[in-house]
Amino acid sequence: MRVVVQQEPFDFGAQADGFARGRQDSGAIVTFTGIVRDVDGGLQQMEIEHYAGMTEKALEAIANEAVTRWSLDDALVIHRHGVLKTGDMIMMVATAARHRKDAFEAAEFLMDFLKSRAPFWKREVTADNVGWVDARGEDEDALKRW
Amino acid sequence: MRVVVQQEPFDFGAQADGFARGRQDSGAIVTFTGIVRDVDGGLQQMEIEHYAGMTEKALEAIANEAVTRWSLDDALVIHRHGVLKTGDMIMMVATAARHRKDAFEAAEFLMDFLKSRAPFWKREVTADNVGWVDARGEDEDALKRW
Amino acid sequence: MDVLYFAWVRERIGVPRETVDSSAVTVSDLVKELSAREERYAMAFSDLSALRVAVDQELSDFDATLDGVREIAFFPPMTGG
Amino acid sequence: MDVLYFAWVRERIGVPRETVDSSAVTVSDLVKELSAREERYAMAFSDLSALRVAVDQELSDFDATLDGVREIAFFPPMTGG
Repeated sequence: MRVVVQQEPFDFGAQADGFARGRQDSGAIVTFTGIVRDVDGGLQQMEIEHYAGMTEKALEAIANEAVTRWSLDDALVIHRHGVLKTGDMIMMVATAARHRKDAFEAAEFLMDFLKSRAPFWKREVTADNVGWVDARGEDEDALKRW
Repeated sequence: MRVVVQQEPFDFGAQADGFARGRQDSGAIVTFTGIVRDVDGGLQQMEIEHYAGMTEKALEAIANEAVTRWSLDDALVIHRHGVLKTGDMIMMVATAARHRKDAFEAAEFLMDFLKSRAPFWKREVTADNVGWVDARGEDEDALKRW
Repeated sequence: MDVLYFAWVRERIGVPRETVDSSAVTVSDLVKELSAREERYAMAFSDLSALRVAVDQELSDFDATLDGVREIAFFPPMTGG
Repeated sequence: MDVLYFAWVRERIGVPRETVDSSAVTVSDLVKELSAREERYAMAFSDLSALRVAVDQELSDFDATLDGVREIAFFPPMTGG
């Protein structure tokens, strides 16, 4: 299991390939990647603030919970902070399991908790507006299914 | 949307990266990769037979159905046939959507249908046995949720 | 009409593909006709619940009619992915 | 005790972190104490339902006691991923 919090871009292809390669017992690998989307008015940049002392601990707790609840052979979480542009990759998770059901469910669980329980805050800057992204009610609701 | 059926290995990292890179409107990318697992007795090789005339059409129909049922910006399906070894990647799907729920559900839908409705048959060769892989009841059951 | 066989159906029947002259109306009729011809067909078709059929390269069922059909395929449940 | 603020809570209060001397028993007590001190705190803490709190770097709630606590953080609902 590996959790990485960093300002620098990460190489999604290399990370995904490195995570999947050489496994003998995991039949199923799922990855999720979050990308900065453009917004109405044209996104100039997205700024991601985080709680440096807490972020890794929170992500590790979420990943540990996933490994406890599903039959996972491995899990990976990478999350960036700092200034990002449209099309930049914000984060990724990857899960490896014997069967696809565990790999899919654990990846969705990681995403649901990472959205609402890891200390990151997004701010969007457009030509005529700067604003913190509001938490979506459906993200909070998504936690209830687990 | 792209569907590829081939005997040659594919480069998962490059395919995943190429699929995700440069998107401006898709916030969520999900990939699934299937890997040849070892079996009791030690897998010497896995042979995947397919129905050449029908395979691409069947996969395209499944991918089209996914694009119709979810808000997808893009979908990718790659499936190999021929002789594979333990640890080789058999196939991958990728989905791109505005939000993660669509990307996850569509990827699971693609996998569920591809397992039981695309004309591939796996045969496992171990030191003392050669046998066709049985379809799993739970794979057929998985179709019912869609 | 071309008849194709895959996986263990192919192994039991012994050929991957053959051309069959038949006046069968439905897939079921064709199965009965072939099964009556030779033991290897009867063996392959002994449990239809374990078989799937494609008509002109689309999944179909044993009640499908063969009118105008050019290609029919028999195989076990698929195991892709 | 160190008190940290993130996102718009930080912007309203004007500092990312400060050391606070307080005899507050719970997080709620601390919020009331700070809100009484200056308008910028009252503004930031005006709607507690829009706020989350972490105590010693773990998510907690406003009823949590502050006995032995070294670090407390206030922030809006998280928006990672």
